[in-house]
Amino acid sequence: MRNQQATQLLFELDRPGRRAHQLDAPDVPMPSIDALFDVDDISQAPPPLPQLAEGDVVRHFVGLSTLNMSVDTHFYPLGSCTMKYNPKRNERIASMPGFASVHPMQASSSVQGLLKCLHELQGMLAEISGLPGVSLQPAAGAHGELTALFVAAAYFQSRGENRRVVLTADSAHGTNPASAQMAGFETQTVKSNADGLVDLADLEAKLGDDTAVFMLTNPNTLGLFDRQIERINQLVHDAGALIYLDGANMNAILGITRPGDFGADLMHYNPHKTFSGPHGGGGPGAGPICVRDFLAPFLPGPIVDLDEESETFELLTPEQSIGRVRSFFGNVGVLLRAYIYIRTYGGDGLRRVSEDAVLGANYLLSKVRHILDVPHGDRCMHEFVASATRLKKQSGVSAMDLAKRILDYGFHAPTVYFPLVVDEAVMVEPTETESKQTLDAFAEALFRITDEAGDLVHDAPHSTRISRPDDVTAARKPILKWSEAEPSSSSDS
Amino acid sequence: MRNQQATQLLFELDRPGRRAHQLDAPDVPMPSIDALFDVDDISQAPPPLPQLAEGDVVRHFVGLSTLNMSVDTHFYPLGSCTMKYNPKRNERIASMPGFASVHPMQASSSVQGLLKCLHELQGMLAEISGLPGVSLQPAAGAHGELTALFVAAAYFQSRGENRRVVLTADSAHGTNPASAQMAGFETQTVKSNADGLVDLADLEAKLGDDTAVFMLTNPNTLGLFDRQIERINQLVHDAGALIYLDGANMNAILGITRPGDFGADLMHYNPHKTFSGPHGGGGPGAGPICVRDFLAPFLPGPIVDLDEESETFELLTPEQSIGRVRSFFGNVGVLLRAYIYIRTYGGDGLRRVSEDAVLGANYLLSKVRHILDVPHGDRCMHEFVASATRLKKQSGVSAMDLAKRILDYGFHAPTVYFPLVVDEAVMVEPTETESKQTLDAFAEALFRITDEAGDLVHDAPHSTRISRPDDVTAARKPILKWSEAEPSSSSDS
Amino acid sequence: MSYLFHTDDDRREMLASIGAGSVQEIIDLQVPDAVQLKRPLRLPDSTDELNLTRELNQVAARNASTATHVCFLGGGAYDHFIPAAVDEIASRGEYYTSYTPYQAEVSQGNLQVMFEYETLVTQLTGLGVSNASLYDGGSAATEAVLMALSIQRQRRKVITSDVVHPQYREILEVYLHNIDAELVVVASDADGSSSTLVEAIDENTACVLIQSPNFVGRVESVSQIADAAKASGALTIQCFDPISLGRLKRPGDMGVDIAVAEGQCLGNPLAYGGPYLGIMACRDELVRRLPGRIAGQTTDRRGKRCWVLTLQTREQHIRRDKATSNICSNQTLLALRASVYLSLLGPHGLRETTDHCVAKTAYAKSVFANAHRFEVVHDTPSIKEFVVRDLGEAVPSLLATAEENGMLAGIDLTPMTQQASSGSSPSLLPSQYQNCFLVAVTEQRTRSEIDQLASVLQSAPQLASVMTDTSL
Amino acid sequence: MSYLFHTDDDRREMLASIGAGSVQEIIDLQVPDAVQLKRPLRLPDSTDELNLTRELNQVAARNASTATHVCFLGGGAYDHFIPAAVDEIASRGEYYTSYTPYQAEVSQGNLQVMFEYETLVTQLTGLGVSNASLYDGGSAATEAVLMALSIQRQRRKVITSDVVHPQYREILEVYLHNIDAELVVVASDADGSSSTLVEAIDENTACVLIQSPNFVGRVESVSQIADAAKASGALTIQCFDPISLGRLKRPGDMGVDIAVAEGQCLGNPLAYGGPYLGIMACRDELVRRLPGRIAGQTTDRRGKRCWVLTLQTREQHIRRDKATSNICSNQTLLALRASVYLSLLGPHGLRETTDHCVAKTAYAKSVFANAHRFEVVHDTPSIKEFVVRDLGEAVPSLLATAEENGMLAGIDLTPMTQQASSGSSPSLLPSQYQNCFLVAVTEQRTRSEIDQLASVLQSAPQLASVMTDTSL
Ligand SMILES: Cc1ncc(COP(=O)(O)O)c(C=O)c1O
Ligand SMILES: Cc1ncc(COP(=O)(O)O)c(C=O)c1O
Repeated sequence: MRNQQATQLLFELDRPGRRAHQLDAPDVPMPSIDALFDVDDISQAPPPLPQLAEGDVVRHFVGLSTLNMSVDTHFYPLGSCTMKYNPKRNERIASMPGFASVHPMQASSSVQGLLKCLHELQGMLAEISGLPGVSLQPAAGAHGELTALFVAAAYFQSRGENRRVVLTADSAHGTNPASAQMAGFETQTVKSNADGLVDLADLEAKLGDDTAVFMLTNPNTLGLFDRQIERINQLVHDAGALIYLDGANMNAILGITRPGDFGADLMHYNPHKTFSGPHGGGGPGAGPICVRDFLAPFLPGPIVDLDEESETFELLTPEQSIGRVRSFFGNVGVLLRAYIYIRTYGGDGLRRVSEDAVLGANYLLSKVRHILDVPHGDRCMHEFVASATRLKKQSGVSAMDLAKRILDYGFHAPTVYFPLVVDEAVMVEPTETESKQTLDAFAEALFRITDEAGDLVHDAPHSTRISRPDDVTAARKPILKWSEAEPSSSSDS
Repeated sequence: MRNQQATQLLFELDRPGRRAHQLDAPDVPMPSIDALFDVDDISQAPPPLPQLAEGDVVRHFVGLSTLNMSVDTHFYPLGSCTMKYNPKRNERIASMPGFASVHPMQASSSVQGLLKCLHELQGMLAEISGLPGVSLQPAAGAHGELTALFVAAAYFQSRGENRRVVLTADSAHGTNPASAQMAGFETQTVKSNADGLVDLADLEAKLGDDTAVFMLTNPNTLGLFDRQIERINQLVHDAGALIYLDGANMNAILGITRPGDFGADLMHYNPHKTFSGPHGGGGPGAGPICVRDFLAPFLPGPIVDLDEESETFELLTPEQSIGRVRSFFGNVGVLLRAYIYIRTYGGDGLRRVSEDAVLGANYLLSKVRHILDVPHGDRCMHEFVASATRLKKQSGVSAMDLAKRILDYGFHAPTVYFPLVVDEAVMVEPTETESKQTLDAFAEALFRITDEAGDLVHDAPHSTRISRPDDVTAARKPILKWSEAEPSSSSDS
Repeated sequence: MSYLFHTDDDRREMLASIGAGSVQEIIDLQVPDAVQLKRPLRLPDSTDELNLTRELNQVAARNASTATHVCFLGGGAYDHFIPAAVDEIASRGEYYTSYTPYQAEVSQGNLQVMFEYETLVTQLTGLGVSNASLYDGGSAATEAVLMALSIQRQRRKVITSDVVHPQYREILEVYLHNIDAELVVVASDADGSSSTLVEAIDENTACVLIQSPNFVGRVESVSQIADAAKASGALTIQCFDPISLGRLKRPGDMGVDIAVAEGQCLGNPLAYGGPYLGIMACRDELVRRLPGRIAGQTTDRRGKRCWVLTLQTREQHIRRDKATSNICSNQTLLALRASVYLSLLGPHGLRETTDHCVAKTAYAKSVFANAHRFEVVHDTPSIKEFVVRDLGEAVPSLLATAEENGMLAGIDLTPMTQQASSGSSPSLLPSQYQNCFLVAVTEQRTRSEIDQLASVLQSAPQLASVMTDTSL
Repeated sequence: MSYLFHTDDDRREMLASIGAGSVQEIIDLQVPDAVQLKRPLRLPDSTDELNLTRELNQVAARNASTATHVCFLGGGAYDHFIPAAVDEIASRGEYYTSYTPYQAEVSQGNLQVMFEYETLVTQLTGLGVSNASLYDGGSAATEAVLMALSIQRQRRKVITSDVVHPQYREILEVYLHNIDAELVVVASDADGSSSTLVEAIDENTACVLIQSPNFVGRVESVSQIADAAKASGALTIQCFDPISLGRLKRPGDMGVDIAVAEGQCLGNPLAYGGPYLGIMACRDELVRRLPGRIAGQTTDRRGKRCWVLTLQTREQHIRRDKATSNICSNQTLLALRASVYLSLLGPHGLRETTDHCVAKTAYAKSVFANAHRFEVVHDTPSIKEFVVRDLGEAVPSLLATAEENGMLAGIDLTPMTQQASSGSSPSLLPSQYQNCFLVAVTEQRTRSEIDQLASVLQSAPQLASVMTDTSL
């Protein structure tokens, strides 16, 4: 029953002369463009965009949308991504014109309502992290990492310390070393031990005079809270370095423990994960950072400040600020959703969120460990990493095969092949907004798959429009845009 | 990849203790319900509604939506229903709080903006129909028919004429005779002739002293404009009766010919068809009626009137009004969309709409008549009716089979088995908002089907979640609600 | 142009395939020249999206609305909160741009929603079966009466009360006017009892139509009336308020045969009166006379559970003039919204909503009771609506003052006590409601809004001078 | 509670399956007691949907917005019209609640949209390849410079102009501060020519970053600069305005190597500065150094055309510290909106939009030119933005007066001429822009709004007395 025609490429639907958006004649005189502009600056024809009717456009994009799995339609246990329910009130409220139709260059006096929310959000993020200095500016988690590293660099420079190395964990997300490199640091990797935690000996060996920052993910990407945190804390700070906390996994510890309390000096949040700002098919996110008081003077501006006397909110840039890392204030739309989310739950509620996230993950773990190996024990925080190594040996079914086959059962796949420290990794994060019934059904599906014939699994998925695209050719002979020359689609049936 | 779990019945997802919408404690004292109300009036437990989380509800209803074909996703050539593109600006504008959040009991002075639109709409509908008296009150086409018949009855009563019969065409929609009966009339059927038009002899024979109204659909349900209209006009009016025009097919004649100009005395519009108010899965629609000046005093109230002096809009009920046929003003949300649509096109644009609707139908007819018999010629207005009779004889493929199989090709089916005057009727209305490519693809699919093996077609559709439901059992042993006793779903694969 | 698709090339190619020189040529073959319109329609020029959006935004801003005013208006339409999820779901194109599920295979979404809606309505009402929607509460009440008349072919009398929604009774009069039936409007008893009504029921009574809570916000003794009706072989029809059922007994639990309601309150926007949702449920045995579409469960050719439109022999497209009603397009999208709303609330959310209404209404009554100028007319408990008498005898100016202060304070009842209905009853409401207005307090209202309402009203200009407490 | 699912029964059953007595027990196993938070978080209490919606509705109403004020603000973010279809499509859950298409089979919607977006950007820019989005226009400009530096490993100088968006230059300074690169900000020529800039290009220049139309609304001689850059082996990076391309030459047609833009103008809400859309396109040969995700076409195992994320060896999740950028989450939803927007406009709609901006801006300039108090600083043509000098030397009070009259009149440039940037340049904007403000006029503005703006501004309090026309 799928409409294949409407979801051809836009460019194949193009029909010269068709129009959708049109403007009536302007209510002012239309000057001659040729007379007004230098002939060298203007082009005779407008860009060769496709020509479509409004009905084409709507049917096309509505049709395409149904080819996606999403949280609104599917269980989406994509580890490290916290694919929780995206509240509809967040969308409604953030779309109010008083929020969505405010220009970034308006005077602060004209956006007091908005600044009040953002100011409160700064305070909330400080309270949840236990770190008092907050910048809402970064556009995503990775951007937050980078910004915080700029802050760390400025801090050390201000002290005349030449610390050029950033340590990252081998289980860390790729953004950690990438951010360190972009911030001008050298990177070194600290190993994980057999328990999946920081290898303290290795950490100790690598810490030195030139260590600026140790980037720690805690709970880490294996879903484990590092019990050695106090020791790590001591080692890093004794070396005169700072601890950066990758806050991607904050959903596990809201109200349970605070980065600032367990030793982190800087951190970012991923509000699109922890605070339900939706993921938008890949973004937008936001990456607000929190830092200790002695680092706050280096934060990028603007920051929202409350002038207690006049009871007005103002934008400030700290004295020793690194400057700015993006245009305008930040990803306000995403931040507002985080604010609404935190207001919805309140403090007790947030703790409950984390408890239920931990409960759900451990429950699913208690089922999955009878199906797959889970190398790092039978307890976790908000997610866990299983391994398909044994399965692969026994029946040739890899983590990738599992991921592809589970799609046929109506579930999005877990993250696979990350973190790198687990072979054939299957990283499952159920979140707190999934029912026990859903978790049961997912475990049941996994179990059934391990019993299925190899071919069925290798060729999976079978229920999707396409199956097992050829990534190698895609990269070797990249086709990165439509062009008239490209062969057109073999039609679906 | 379908999520089967989320689209179980709501009641199967029920889990006692789950909550979605919750209210904080009220900011006033909570009285004791038991003390306040008579014990006989109150129940101990609230109604046994299902208990769900917000995420359950969203995933459930979003998931269900994808089981529908719709104009936003599919070509939907459902004859007689004018399934044209539903403009998104209509939705946006009609949802503005100044329109959508207005209480029906507000003083007229507080809704002048809205009344202005409705007043203009009255004028537009009068201009398009050529009939000056307008009531926006009826809730749908059928309701418009009924209301107009009440008006006709009141008119004849006011003249002391005892006319108790309403004539309807055998090709008419079922609502015509049903409305006549509800309005207290006796109904008689006028036959169609071999050309699919009104059998004049039969009409003449049935017209008499007791004839109140002849209900005419023109263009009729075969998509033909009755060339004999002038003669019909004369016959009916000579008999002292009125002509009612079923305006469901107005999409064919906007700006081309006007009911008031070709003899109609009363009519309804279906704004959800002609003026793109969406169909809402079955409704809401609206059924504004237009009548000649001498019938206007009997229209239901309220009607919007402009006090020229004070330049304010008021609600009036005509002196001899029949009364009212529903609560409050009418289906304002639908009427507003019609208003926006008419404003978007303007007069010339509306004529263009009809011309393109006629063009599209004739083009598709020019293709389909090589595939199926089209009993009533090779020209039509906005739709045409083919017949599968020959096909059925030759290969056992009925109109129903065709309709079911076309679904597999990604098209909604035409209307089948209506109008009743065509055997194995296949009634196709492409509308003006479909591209030539789409019409070509549809004709091509029809053609392919006539070539397919009988079994493939008889068992169709094959690409839908379910196929050929058992209507007979549904009616013989009706299961009209979920109950715990009913066997639960056999799960899909 | 606007939403059209065909380019000039398309048009040429299409005409060539048809074998016609122009569309006009096709039209000329069918539409006699004499009836063709030879001039352009006299309508405003076409307007682009930008200009129309801008213009209508300004027009919309000229209306008072719940976005600009605090709303205490009720009378059948209420300013209840609509959760965001309702809007988000109902704005999916697959719902709002599809039509009646004639092809079940590609309409399982709508059909399942209809089946769920019907089930939710039976859970709400305690009755056995529901249809898939009617136009609105008022026409649903009338359809219920017509249904009762068609079941009770030998009985021609319809009894109702003068505190059933006046508009509903107006509709009823129109529909009954042309058919063989007698409408009797019984005066309500001052003490809120139903003895006069009960006494009016006789052998010729087809049905009794009551509303509870009624138009003036009082809970009727439904069981008593239903018992009396049943005793003399008449059917009982109750107009109910869905939101009240978080606390009040369900129609089906009180012996009601047919229950109808205005479903606007269940997640549907006020929209100046429509589109709204006509809810109708009845006892199982009456299903074959139920008007409107019904979805039922069945299995497909592979034995899979699924849903279809059923019992269609009741309907106009099959039975034509023998149908139970002429309804075709109905209010499915609003039934969807109601289903989402009820799913979100569940039993506890519904009860909380009722309780908030009760609490805030009780508070509002106490505030009015304490204001010199006003009198709360009935001392019976309310779910969310009650009548206030303005001892200052200046309801219109009082409402105008409120409006200037950003409040829609209530519905002036005086005109209804004067307006002669076209039918049997002398006026739409009993004369005791002169100088009264109807106030509705939903869960959305706050204490401070209520306080402000009373204080603003208190200060409005008045005609009669108001006695002080002590002089009473 | 809120969005949680588990009932008490669920929790019990789940803990039993885990074999734990409580969640706290699971936590205690991992989180040392000493670092556990022993008190509740100090946050506002939880708030229900009704109250939060109501409260934030009131908070939102305290902000001036384009719904309450006529907006003449630009400076990188513009009040262009957003067709309703854009909102409707982007609010589909399948788009906004999905994530990066790691599983291509269940992400073909997003992947095809990305591929179409990339194609649209290449059509718009005339360049060979586009990525799937970056954070915003400013960070995209910086990423382009980093890309150029990584391509030109031997060249360390980055040249830009003092009329490139000041905020973009601020970002650039931060990013370049810690790496081995030199930023040179060249003063713009008063006559709008580019000779000073061209002269600054040398053998050590990795790239030239220009903006056209630039921050003060002038069209730069892009071809000339690009030719000069190419001649000395440097790359040219242009920040462009997508809306201008209905008329202006495309970057790729003028020899630009990397084009970047703020894509907010393409159907994305103003939202006080974000989320916005960083657009980046480059010549084909540079693709392996392009930052950000890229979707490419391939075939599946049955030979069917499909789309995947490709060239991932550029990215952080594969290459870690060797990646072209650290970007992970990007701005896909905004790229979707831009794609819908461009599909709706097409070439003719884009040209009409450009033309409306040009016409209304020209009209606004003429109105300001005729007002005694003002001077239009540059006599070069504008697409939609220009600088006005207030001879009354009272820009702040003038903007405040406008705001009181419901207008956001422009951006005060004086602070930028004073504010020392932390880097090499003495101030963010040349001193000639003191007492000036930047005015943007989109297709949404009307003649009467423009007239009103000028007349309101004319009447605002002033510091310097303004000479009359004759005294000039
Ligand atoms: C552990 C971890 N760190 C950092 C990031 C980067 O965050 P973002 O995608 O918001 O840039 C992610 C996101 O996937 C992550 O999972
Ligand atoms: C010819 C005709 N007349 C009347 C109607 C009834 O209109 P409505 O469904 O709006 O009540 C229809 C609707 O399908 C129709 O096609």
